[in-house]
Amino acid sequence: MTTNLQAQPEARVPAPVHALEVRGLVKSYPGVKALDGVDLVVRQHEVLGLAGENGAGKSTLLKALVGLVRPDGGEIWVRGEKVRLRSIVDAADHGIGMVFQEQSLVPNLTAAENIVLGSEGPGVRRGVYRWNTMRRLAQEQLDKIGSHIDPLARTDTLSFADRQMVEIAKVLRIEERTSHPPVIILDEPTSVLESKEIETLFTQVRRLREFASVVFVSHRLDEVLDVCDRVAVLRGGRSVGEVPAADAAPAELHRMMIGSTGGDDHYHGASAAVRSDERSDEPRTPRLVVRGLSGKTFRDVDLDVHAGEIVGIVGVHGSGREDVCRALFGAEPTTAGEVVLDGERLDLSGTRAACAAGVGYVPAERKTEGMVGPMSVADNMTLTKQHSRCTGPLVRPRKQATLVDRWIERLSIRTPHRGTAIQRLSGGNQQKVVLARWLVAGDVRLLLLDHPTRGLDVGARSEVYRLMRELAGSGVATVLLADSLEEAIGMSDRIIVMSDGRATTEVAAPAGGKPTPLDLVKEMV
Amino acid sequence: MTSPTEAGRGAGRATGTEADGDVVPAQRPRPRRGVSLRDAGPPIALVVIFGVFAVLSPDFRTVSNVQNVLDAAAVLAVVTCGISFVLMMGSIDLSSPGIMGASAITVALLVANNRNDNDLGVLGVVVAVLLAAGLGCLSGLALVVLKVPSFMTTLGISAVGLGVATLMFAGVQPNVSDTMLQGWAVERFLGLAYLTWIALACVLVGWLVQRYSRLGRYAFAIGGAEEVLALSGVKVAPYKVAVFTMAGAFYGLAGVMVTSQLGAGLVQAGRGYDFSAITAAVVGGTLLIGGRGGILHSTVGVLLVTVLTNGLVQVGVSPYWQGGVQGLIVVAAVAAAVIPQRRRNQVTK
Amino acid sequence: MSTPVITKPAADAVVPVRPTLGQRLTSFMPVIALVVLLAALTIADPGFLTLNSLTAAVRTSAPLVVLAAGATLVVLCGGIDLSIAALCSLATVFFALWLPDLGGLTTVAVIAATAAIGALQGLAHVLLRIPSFIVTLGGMSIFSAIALVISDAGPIRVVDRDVTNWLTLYVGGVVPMSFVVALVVVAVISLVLRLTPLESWIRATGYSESAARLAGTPVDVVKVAAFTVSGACAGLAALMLVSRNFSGSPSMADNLLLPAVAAIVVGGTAITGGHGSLWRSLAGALVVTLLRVGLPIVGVPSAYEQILYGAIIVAAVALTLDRSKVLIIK
Amino acid sequence: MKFTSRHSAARHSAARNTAAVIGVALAAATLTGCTETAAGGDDAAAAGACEPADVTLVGQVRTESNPYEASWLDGGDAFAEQVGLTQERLTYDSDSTRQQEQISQLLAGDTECLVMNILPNGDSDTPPIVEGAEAAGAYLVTQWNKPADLDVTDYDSWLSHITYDGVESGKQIGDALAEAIGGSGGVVALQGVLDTAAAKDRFVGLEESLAANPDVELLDDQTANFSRAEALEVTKTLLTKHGEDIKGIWAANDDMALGALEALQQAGRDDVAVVGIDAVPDALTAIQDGTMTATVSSDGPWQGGIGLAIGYCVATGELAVEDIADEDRAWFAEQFLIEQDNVADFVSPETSEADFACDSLFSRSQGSMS
Repeated sequence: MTTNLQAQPEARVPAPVHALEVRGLVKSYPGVKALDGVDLVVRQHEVLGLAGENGAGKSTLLKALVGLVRPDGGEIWVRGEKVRLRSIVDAADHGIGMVFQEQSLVPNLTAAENIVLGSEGPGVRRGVYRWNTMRRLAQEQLDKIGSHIDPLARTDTLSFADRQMVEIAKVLRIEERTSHPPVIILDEPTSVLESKEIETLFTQVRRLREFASVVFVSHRLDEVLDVCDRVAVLRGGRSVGEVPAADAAPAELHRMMIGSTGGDDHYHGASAAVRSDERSDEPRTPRLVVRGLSGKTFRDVDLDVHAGEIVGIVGVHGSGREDVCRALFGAEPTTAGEVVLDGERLDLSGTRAACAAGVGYVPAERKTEGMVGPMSVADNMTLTKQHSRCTGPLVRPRKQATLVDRWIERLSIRTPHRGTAIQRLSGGNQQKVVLARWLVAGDVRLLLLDHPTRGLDVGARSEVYRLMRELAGSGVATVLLADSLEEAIGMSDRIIVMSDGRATTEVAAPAGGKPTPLDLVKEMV
Repeated sequence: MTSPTEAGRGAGRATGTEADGDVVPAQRPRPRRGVSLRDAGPPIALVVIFGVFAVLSPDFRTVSNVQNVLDAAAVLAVVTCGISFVLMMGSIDLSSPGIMGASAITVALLVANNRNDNDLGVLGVVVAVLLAAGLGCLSGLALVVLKVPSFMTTLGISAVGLGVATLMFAGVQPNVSDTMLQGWAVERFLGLAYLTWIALACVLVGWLVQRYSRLGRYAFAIGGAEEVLALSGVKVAPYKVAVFTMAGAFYGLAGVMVTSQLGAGLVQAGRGYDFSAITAAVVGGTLLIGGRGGILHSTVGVLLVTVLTNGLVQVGVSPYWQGGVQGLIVVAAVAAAVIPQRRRNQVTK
Repeated sequence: MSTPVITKPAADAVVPVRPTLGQRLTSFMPVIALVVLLAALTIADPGFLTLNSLTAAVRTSAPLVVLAAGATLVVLCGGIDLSIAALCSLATVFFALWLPDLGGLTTVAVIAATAAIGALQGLAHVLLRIPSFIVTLGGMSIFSAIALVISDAGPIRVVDRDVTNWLTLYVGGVVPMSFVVALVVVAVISLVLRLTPLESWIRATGYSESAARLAGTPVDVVKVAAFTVSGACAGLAALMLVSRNFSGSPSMADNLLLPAVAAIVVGGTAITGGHGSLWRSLAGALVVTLLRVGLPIVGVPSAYEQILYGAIIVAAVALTLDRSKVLIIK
Repeated sequence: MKFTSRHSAARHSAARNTAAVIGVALAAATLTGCTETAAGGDDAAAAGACEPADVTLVGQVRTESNPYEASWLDGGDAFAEQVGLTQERLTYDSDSTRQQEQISQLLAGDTECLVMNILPNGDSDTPPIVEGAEAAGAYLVTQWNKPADLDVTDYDSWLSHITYDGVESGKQIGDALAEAIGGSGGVVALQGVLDTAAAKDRFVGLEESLAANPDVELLDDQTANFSRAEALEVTKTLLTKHGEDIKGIWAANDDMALGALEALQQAGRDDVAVVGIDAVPDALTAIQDGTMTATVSSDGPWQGGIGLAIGYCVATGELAVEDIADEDRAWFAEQFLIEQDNVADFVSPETSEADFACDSLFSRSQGSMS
């Protein structure tokens, strides 16, 4: 329990009063030491970036800062005062608030109610709502960040970016509880935003700096460097260093995070199939041919994907690219159009037909759509291709065990055992299991990847990238909806730009001839 | 339109977007306040069904029958007021038969009656409602403390309530001789029995609670996203207990109303009200998953169910078929509400 | 009889975490609850724990076990079937009406009919996307109405007892045949689930329907199948009731609905779906039966019996529910 | 059990266990063969040599929350006290299944000196009860409900079936109603649970009465299942439907009559005559007050005692089954029409110890059921 850091004299009061200081924070879970003596300083009016791989202890640290986790040891100081945070309300009283990674708004309440939720103040008098006061309170918060949302709109009718604004407005309510500038923690605020929305968010973060301190957590190192003043890096539950953002490069941060010079080189390969294709001049029939596909949110989409090719689809929020992807898997109804896979018409009536035809789909919402959390790794992996573990109609446990163990080894999935519930694995390993689901039978011909690296850390990302390349190399046609433009550019052989439900442009992106993000953005808007 | 494949072959650049004429607007949610179109379904159905019966049966369209329908809806409306809040939270409540039985016997024994010398009048009603609220509170406590699903806690409390009622019943029917309580069922104001006005008052109170009280709004929010409330520093448990307590109080009042109608305290005062209240709430548009609907929705549902029951008798449908027709209409009503918003890959539990 | 063992595979190979004592206990809780209840009844009335008495209790429990077993499948898929009892009543009427014409085939015909009706409900649920609670609530009233009409609202005597007589026999002179049949039903369904992909499909559907669908699981087929089996079980339970009461009646099984649901939940199956098993429901059904018939027989007065029943089922669920599998309790 | 054993192993072994259970069950079935009964329980019934102290007395009715049935159980208690025993009070909440379950559980215990006084929920519930008692050798008296073709004399343990002549009572109150409305006008009937002999017979009685009073017209008949609350709702609807045409309400029991009275009061009608059956205290009060016209006595406390008394006398050997005359195996008990002029005599029903003496058990018989 005791760490060398904790042994420091307690009475020492820091000379410059920091907005927040963490000393030697320790937290253990059964079998895991999540925090192993973390030190962190947040200065007044600065934006501090917090970087670290999954499992580095970021989320435990953040939870400790807002009172959701009780540390086993160490101290938290707020403005030179040692505090003990027992609950989220406690933290708010000390001026610490957090915007959670998964949005924490009640969808069926109004924006105003969400903003004041839990600290209604004069908005509720003796349990009775005073709607006018409440709207005024909410409006004040929204004004602070310059948002023009109707406070009485139901939250589930707002766009994602607007909800993010509501979320920030809500966190800023903690100002009412304390006379000091608050500390605002933003946990992965950009992971599901499109680039335009991210810009708006960054503008708001810079505004926040004028009256608050901000802790900004993101997996996208370029973002962290872009918006932050300083970046602190965690590794294995310890603080491993800090750098001023101005001097740092993503590669350097990355090195600190994984403890060695990892490469960003995974972007720069190209699938073997395409290279060989470019050498031969003969026109090939594409593996996937989509003609005039229309649905609720997209129209007249044409798309060709060759065997062994990775085609990225980019577009802003609302471009309809996710729905195209789901439609190809039979999970979204279509109104017109034809899809041909290897010369045979693809049945789009349901997911079963798509699976049977050798189409695989990795959904963006891994936790709710990608995996069945309480079920084992083995059962998740064999969920789709049941015949791979059966003889006739009967399940053969031994057959399943052999198969699953082979794939666990092949994809180097880090799991204690194939029988472990998948929800106990780290995000990257979960994603690998989800991918493996389509591979176990060896019959997948088209893979649709919807944000396959969302929420994964750098290391896990590289592994997923490597896997994608390998699959493409073996002839699988891949459609990729990437997490970022860089990812799309780096991974794809060709990029389709979608805008307002149509495929508007196609950009070739062969190895050595990659377009720049700016090229794409021009086409997207 | 140029095939994207060809377009992309030549250069890394686009051949341009020519689709500027009729761009499909992306489906983006628009900020919205107030009533949605979906909420209009049940009231329309009510009007239609009322119209159909009015055409079919001359007895149905008389003023006295409309009064009769409203009077008949009174007890169910009060029960439904209570259950609506529970359903809004996404929980379920099967405790009304027991709680109503207990409160019916209690009130019959506390006001002027043939069993003892009590004559507490309104105070007796208050005590009965408080007892009912206490039983409701117990099911809420069992939910949040023992973490037992409300389905079971309320089922258990229902049995407990029936037991308590049977204990107090002690073999001799308590008959009410209290003039006030008897008057509620008999005396009329503006053509409607006092009980009906009480039910209307309950609906109003329920609506105010739902719209203007923290309890009501939080009940709504718990159905929407319980975990978010916790993250916002709201302790959910007390509100859950409070909602069950309030529901219990409504059932208690309903038990008193049944006692007033029957002139006697019956252990079976609440028999059947559990499922009919859920039916009414659901038909009115309150979803069982929580976070939707409300008191007004449920009240429309109550009227729908009552009109249906009454109308079927009036047009001469065999009493055996009546339950079946009601069942069909419930399924149809929900289907009509659900089908327009069907999605692929939709989760239906 | 094997007890339900929910194996929790060790957590982390890096740091192996063994199931705690509490977790081990949770998986045995239904059986523990059963034993405790039996002990309590025996203390209240030492005459209760006799072979005869236990034989009668398991015989009584048979229809409830079968009903609960069928409905457990629906619950595991994340739905609920409120129509089982009404369907069972309807089936007793079918049986009584058809017996004179169909003779020995009646059994098959009734079970086929209830299975078809169950499938119909499943289809309505899946195709119209109506919540199962509503579909089966509607079904409950519709089946009752049909039963009332075709039986003219009264019971129908079953004079020819040859067809149902086998259910009243005793295996080895001790174990009632109806209970053996109930055990076989539970065992066969459990076995089929375990040996085929069905178990994965059902659990995936129950835990996370959208994930299951996107993994290509035949969610709709699985659900319809669950409702079909639930319907067939209602038919079989009807057969057991007829063999006991020598008549069919439009309300014969109506009062078994809440006990059946209670049996499922008392067994520790999560009402939200995914987690649970038929063996648990078997234990739950025995607990509920002991409460229903045991309490009055050992001399608990009627009023206290109801209070105890209410308190005990809540307590039993509090014991058996594995809260680590269910995140939010509604 | 190996808890650390991983998933597939556990799956495997569980499957094996399951298979084992089926195997054992089937093997047991084939090897030992199937027998008709569980062990024990086929002692001769008619012997009747129990020590009085060994006799177990059981009274079973639908629910204690109904005054008539509660008074039945109280009557049973009174008899039990008279012979120095206690009665086990059972109720089954009007649930046929539960009644069967309780009885089969009861019969699984010590049945040698068991005496049961049972109110079957409906006609169809009687055969299984009778056969269970016969197989177990328990002394059984049933009341009210019995299928007509089930003959008590075919059984040894089923000592007697007691009921009131429903046709007679239905006719008596029908006539009283006709008289009260002046011999002509419209009436409606509230029927009981349709699956009971009582409800059917009483309605037959009403039809006989209607035949004798041709000017009385039956406007409508609906079932309210012997329930006060249901009667209230049904009557309300009937009042709207038929309005002023209704001059009288015939109810198959007093509870429904009382519900109808409430409905009339709420509708502001005091010109409608109401009749019922059972003579529950509230109905007697109503007759005294003049709001209700007539009822027919059924004596709950006596019924609760007499069933136990018959069984007790046989069990202790004071009376042999063979000695009970065939006409006393299934018989109608004495009943009276109660109207305002004679209501005072029935306000507090009394049972005397003499009613239950072994030599005068059948003194209230009005003849055999035929």
